[in-house]
Amino acid sequence: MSTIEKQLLASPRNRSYVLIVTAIVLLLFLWSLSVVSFKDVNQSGLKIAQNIMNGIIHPDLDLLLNVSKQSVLYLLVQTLAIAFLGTVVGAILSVPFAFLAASNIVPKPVSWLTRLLLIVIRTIPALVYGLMFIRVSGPGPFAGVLTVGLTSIGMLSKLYVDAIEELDTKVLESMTSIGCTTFEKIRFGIVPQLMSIFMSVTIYRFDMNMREASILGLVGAGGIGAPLIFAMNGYKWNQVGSLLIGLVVLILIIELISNKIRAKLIKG
Amino acid sequence: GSKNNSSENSPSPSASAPSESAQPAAIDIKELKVSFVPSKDPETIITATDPLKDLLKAQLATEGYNVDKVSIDVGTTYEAVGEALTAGSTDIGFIPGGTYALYDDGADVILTATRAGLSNDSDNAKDWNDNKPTAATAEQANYYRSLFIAGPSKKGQELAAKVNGGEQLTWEDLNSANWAIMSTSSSAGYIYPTLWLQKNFNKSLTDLSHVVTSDSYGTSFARLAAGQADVIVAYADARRDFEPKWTADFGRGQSIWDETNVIGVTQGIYNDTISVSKNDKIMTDEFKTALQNAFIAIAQTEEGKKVISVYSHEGYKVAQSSDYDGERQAQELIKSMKK
Amino acid sequence: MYDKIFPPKQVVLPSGKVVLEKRSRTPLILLLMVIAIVWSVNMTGFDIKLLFRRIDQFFVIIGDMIPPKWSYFSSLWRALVATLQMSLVGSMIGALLSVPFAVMASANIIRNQVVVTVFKVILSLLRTLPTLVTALIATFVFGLGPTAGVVAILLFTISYVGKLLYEQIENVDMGPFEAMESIGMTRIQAFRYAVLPQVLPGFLSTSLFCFEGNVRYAAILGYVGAGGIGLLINENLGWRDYSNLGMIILALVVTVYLIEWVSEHFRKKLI
Amino acid sequence: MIEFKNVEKKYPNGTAALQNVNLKIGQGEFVAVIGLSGAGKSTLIRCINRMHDITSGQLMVDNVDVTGLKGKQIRNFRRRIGMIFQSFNLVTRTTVIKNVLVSFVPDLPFWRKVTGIFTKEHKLKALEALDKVGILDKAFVRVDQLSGGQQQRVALARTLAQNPDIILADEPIASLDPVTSKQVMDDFKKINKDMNISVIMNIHHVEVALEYADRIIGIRKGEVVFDGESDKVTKHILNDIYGGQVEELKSSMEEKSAHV
Amino acid sequence: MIEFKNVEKKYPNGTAALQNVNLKIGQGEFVAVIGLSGAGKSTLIRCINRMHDITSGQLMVDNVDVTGLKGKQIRNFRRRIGMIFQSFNLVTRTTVIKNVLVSFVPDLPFWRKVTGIFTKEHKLKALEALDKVGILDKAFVRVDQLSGGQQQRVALARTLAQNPDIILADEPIASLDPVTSKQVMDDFKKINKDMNISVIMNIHHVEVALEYADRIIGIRKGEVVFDGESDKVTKHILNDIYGGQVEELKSSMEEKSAHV
Ligand SMILES: Nc1ncnc2c1ncn2[C@@H]1O[C@H](COP(=O)(O)OP(=O)(O)OP(=O)(O)O)[C@@H](O)[C@H]1O
Ligand SMILES: Nc1ncnc2c1ncn2[C@@H]1O[C@H](COP(=O)(O)OP(=O)(O)OP(=O)(O)O)[C@@H](O)[C@H]1O
Ligand SMILES: [Mg+2]
Ligand SMILES: [Mg+2]
Repeated sequence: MSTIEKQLLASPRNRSYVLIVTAIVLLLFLWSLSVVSFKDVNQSGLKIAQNIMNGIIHPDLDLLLNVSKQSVLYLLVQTLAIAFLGTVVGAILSVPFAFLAASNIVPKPVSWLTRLLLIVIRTIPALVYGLMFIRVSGPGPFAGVLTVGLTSIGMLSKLYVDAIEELDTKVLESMTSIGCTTFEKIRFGIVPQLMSIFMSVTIYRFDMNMREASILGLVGAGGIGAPLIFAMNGYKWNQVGSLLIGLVVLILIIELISNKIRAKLIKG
Repeated sequence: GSKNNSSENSPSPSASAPSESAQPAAIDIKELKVSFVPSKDPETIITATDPLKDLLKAQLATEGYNVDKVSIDVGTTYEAVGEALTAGSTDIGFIPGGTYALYDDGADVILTATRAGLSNDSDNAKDWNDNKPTAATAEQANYYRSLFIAGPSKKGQELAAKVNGGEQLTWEDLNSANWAIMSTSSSAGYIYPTLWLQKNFNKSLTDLSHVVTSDSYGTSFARLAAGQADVIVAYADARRDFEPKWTADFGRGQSIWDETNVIGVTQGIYNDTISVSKNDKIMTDEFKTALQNAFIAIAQTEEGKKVISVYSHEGYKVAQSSDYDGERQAQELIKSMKK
Repeated sequence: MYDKIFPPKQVVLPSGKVVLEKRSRTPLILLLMVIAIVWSVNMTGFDIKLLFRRIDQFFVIIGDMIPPKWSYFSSLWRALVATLQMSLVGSMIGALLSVPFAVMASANIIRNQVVVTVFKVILSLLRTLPTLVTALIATFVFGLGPTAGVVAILLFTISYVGKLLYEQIENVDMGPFEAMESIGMTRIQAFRYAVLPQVLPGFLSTSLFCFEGNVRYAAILGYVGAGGIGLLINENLGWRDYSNLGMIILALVVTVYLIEWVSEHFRKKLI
Repeated sequence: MIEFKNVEKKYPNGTAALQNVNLKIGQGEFVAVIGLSGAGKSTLIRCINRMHDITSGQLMVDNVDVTGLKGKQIRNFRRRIGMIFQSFNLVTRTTVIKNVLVSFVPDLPFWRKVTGIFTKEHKLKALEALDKVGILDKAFVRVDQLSGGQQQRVALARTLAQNPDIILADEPIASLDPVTSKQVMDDFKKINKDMNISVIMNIHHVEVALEYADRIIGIRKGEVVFDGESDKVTKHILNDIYGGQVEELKSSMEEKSAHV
Repeated sequence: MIEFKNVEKKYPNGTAALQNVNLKIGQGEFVAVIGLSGAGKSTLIRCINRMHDITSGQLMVDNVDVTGLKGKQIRNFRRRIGMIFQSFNLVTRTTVIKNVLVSFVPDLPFWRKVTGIFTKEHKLKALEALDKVGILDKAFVRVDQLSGGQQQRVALARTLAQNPDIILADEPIASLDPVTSKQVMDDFKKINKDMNISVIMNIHHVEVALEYADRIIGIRKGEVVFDGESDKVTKHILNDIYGGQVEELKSSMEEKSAHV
């Protein structure tokens, strides 16, 4: 019994640490909570919010179903193309960043610098990227593709880095023993390990990019975004509703397919 | 997709110009990029601009230019088109006067839009309230005004009563109200109201204690209706645009004309411009003239009227850079106040 | 299906043994990818030559941002703090609320498939609703200012963290869960003691990533009057005041870096 | 006492995993269940604590019909029965003691359940359990730093802390090396003898079963084909249980002994 | 033939892992290296194919001084020596055959290296290698769907495809269960006999070593303390190799046999 009690006393004491951290987090939370107030909730505001919701759930179906070159369907498909190509661009750009940021591949300072650069890249708002690319290509879907590409880098490279840092390097040892060069080790030891995770992450990001289409509208970068914003500004919520329905249906289909593919990639 | 950017193709007399009877050798232009910014609430969300492509091609052809392709983009921010014009990545931009003035290092104004004038054009607020509702007239105007509109809230009514009673508003009156304004680059929603405050009280919009920025005039009116705002600033015919929504969506019992009053009127604001890029090799003086003629002509056809009505334009007038000196001064003033 | 259209290839070894090699799907996938890319390039007018020819234009605005206008910091820090507060509250509440959503959407914890599907669709819908729309609606419900921003962020956080969390939960080793059930726990208790410890590090890391993302996202919320630093960004974009914008971005970068540094510290402690 | 009366278990997909099972297992027995893979050993064991429901027949534990139990009753009933798994099923990310403390969770007041803060008393009990299986010194080590044998002992301690009357073990040594297996089996034996806890164990290693268990139950295709004392198991009986495959088994046994 | 002449290996941190090693291993021998943990077994093996560099002495393979080799020479030299690891070291996310095909990578023209498209001939060779270790039917299955024993066989096939003269194996059965261990050891034996490939293997299981290897090398604290035929290994010798810890070893051996 005494050894047991001794052992109990020997239990690592981190309670004060946990308490302090909890206290700090709670204080931060309470301090931040001061921005929240409900005194502005009023009846007429609620009424308008209700009308907005009402408009959204009573979509203008004519708008959705009309087929012409400028119809919602066309713009949805254009959004799909922008998101797809943007994701491809982002994925390609993210790979070198990810390898340069992985602490198990490159020296510490390099990975630190790359990480910093990545923070800068993902901190610049999409709006600003939109403007930058509009200087290059003019307003339109091309600028949208580039903007989507650049804004995807932040998340893609972070998740890529996670995958790279979990690499099983024992394989490399056995390839060394076969007599492989560094290039061969990367091509046959690392790439096969990463391929499916990278693909799955990229597909996830594609799904997210579809959802960010409304932001592209802010900079005139093509797709469904501009009509969405116009409809919002004009308080035509039934039009917003119909655009959203189109977007939601498309996104749900994509999500369904992408979940299937991702599951297959991960589980083999 | 466009394989070549127009700005890189200097106009060249085409060797195999279609010999249209009495025309001089036509000039070929590969692509013309037109960018729109609807400065007001757009009529429809579907960018019904497709017909404009053919109209523009046809009109330019009569001016002696063969345009292979016209592409049209619609942005929702002024900056996007402004930057594109300065960079030369778009050729023609439909932008407000304020935006033109801000980006005039890279853009040239060629036309000003004209729109239906209103039945009120006084710069005395009381006149607007006495002559309700405001209606459109047959006359064309190349400027519009911005109004300070007081809403149905208690404070709003109080201010309106003062104005209609012929009293002068004091700074304290204005400062005690809740305001909804537009973003800083909006002419009707920020710049001209600031000028007005500057002139009358030597103050700016940012000196007000309770002021919020709206993303759109619709939001401003919704807040006015909800009582979240007592006073908003908006272009003069905004109340006409939101008349149906006021009772339907914003849930008010009475019409917008009964419930809102004008408590201030700004000076005239030049209408939207059609501007072209300076950093664009195809923009020769001749081509600019051709564009001016083409747009004016388009605005006179039935089909053309329909297209430009989407942006509440009804016609175009040739404009000079100096028309916008007032705008430039206003911007200078506001910039200097910000510092 | 695929194997029926392309029957497996027979490989005959010298010893006479026969192996069936399934046809690789890689060529088909590559083909589909190429088709999709070509189609999107046509659709969007993507033009790599133009990009390289005019890429200098991309850096014009960056050039204007440098050097940032240092003195502008005095007018932006309040908005930055407000943005941080907004994101912190929204992310924390959102992350906590995402847990029940994620649990209800996990097929391995909840046995009723209808409930699982309904919650998955709810999370998906939440993610589709543009934050701008939710934020705008929130400004009417909660009045102007940060509260509306908090609500918009909160909804987005629920959907984003919720989705990643239920994926983690569904991939968790269910052995301990079974053991807890055999001890006589309810499924919720078993979740608390067998699954939660396994997903906690991942959950914290996604939540912190989301918090950091929300700080940046809050920048856009200014557009609909939800307060914070977004208003300043819009204003300076409107005035072409890129050196001020540079200062804002610099301040954001430093903030995000600090958040990442702190979160990395605690994540390491936890794993 | 556990009593199977004409128990039958069909899986939803139609597999009849148990048929016609009649058994009586007294308190304190050490029973080994042997049989081919897929014979129904796991199913048998899992029916006892209602991890699976039987489709017909009756299953009595201490004269209570288990089939009729519901919700909270099942959970209370399970508290009396410990279960050990082939793959240990521990939460590897936390410490050993936390894994053991889990057994007390169902008795805790709500706030403790949520926060996971345990009383000193419970901690002492958990440490005692760890002491019984001889890994007291590892109490505050993270489970993923332990070897397989040590992990199985943590699982054992978790079950002991539950203070069960019956321990069900589903191939507890299958993923252990021979030396550790022996230690773990010794632990089982000790617990069975010292604390009079019934042990019902599925096991693939016939020799180990014969050595440790008092009683052997042989299952073939869901039916009990042998039930008797370990000493009475002959090659002939094994042949019957393993359905003619005993030759293979024998040679594999020989291989193994050749091997060690 | 492998020849160690006065080989010494010091790790950068000062640990003298090998001292005074003198050995001659002829082509086609099956040598088991035994010794306590930390004795230097892995180091010894890894010096042979230059995964580690020796610090002094000479190491000759087929009368070539290995110490002098550089860059491409080392890689070519390594192609002749297969290596098998305790943890298999396979790319688990791809198919079995792709793992085997990796052995041909260094011989490929550049474009094939980049695209990863192999010739039919290479594929046949890989399949043959898989056939030799008896898992031809798993050729197009993903490695992570195989059991440990099967994975070790894939590693073996990968090494065979390399067509080596020598196979170095660092505790190839440590993470396998007894039955699978036996199969893998049989494979080694077969390859050794049929193809006259030298096998040098580190191994912890003394009994297995004695059963399969022709020759035993005992290492203690970096020095070779025994070198001779397996039959000549006595308890006394083991005692020497395992530095007085043989009592423990013995009891553990007894436990094991009691056990199976
Ligand atoms: N969840 C299930 N659904 C359907 N059939 C099942 C399920 N679990 C087991 N079975 C089937 O029931 C039969 C008995 O399975 P059980 O797991 O009890 O065998 P076992 O004797 O434990 O085998 P092993 O030694 O391989 O663990 C087998 O035919 C099996 O395929
Ligand atoms: N990379 C290294 N750096 C420094 N010392 C090392 C290194 N690798 C091994 N050692 C040391 O060298 C000695 C021999 O190690 P080695 O790995 O060869 O032993 P071993 O006989 O294979 O042991 P085990 O049976 O545990 O694998 C040990 O004392 C070890 O601590
Ligand atoms: Mg089983
Ligand atoms: Mg070793």
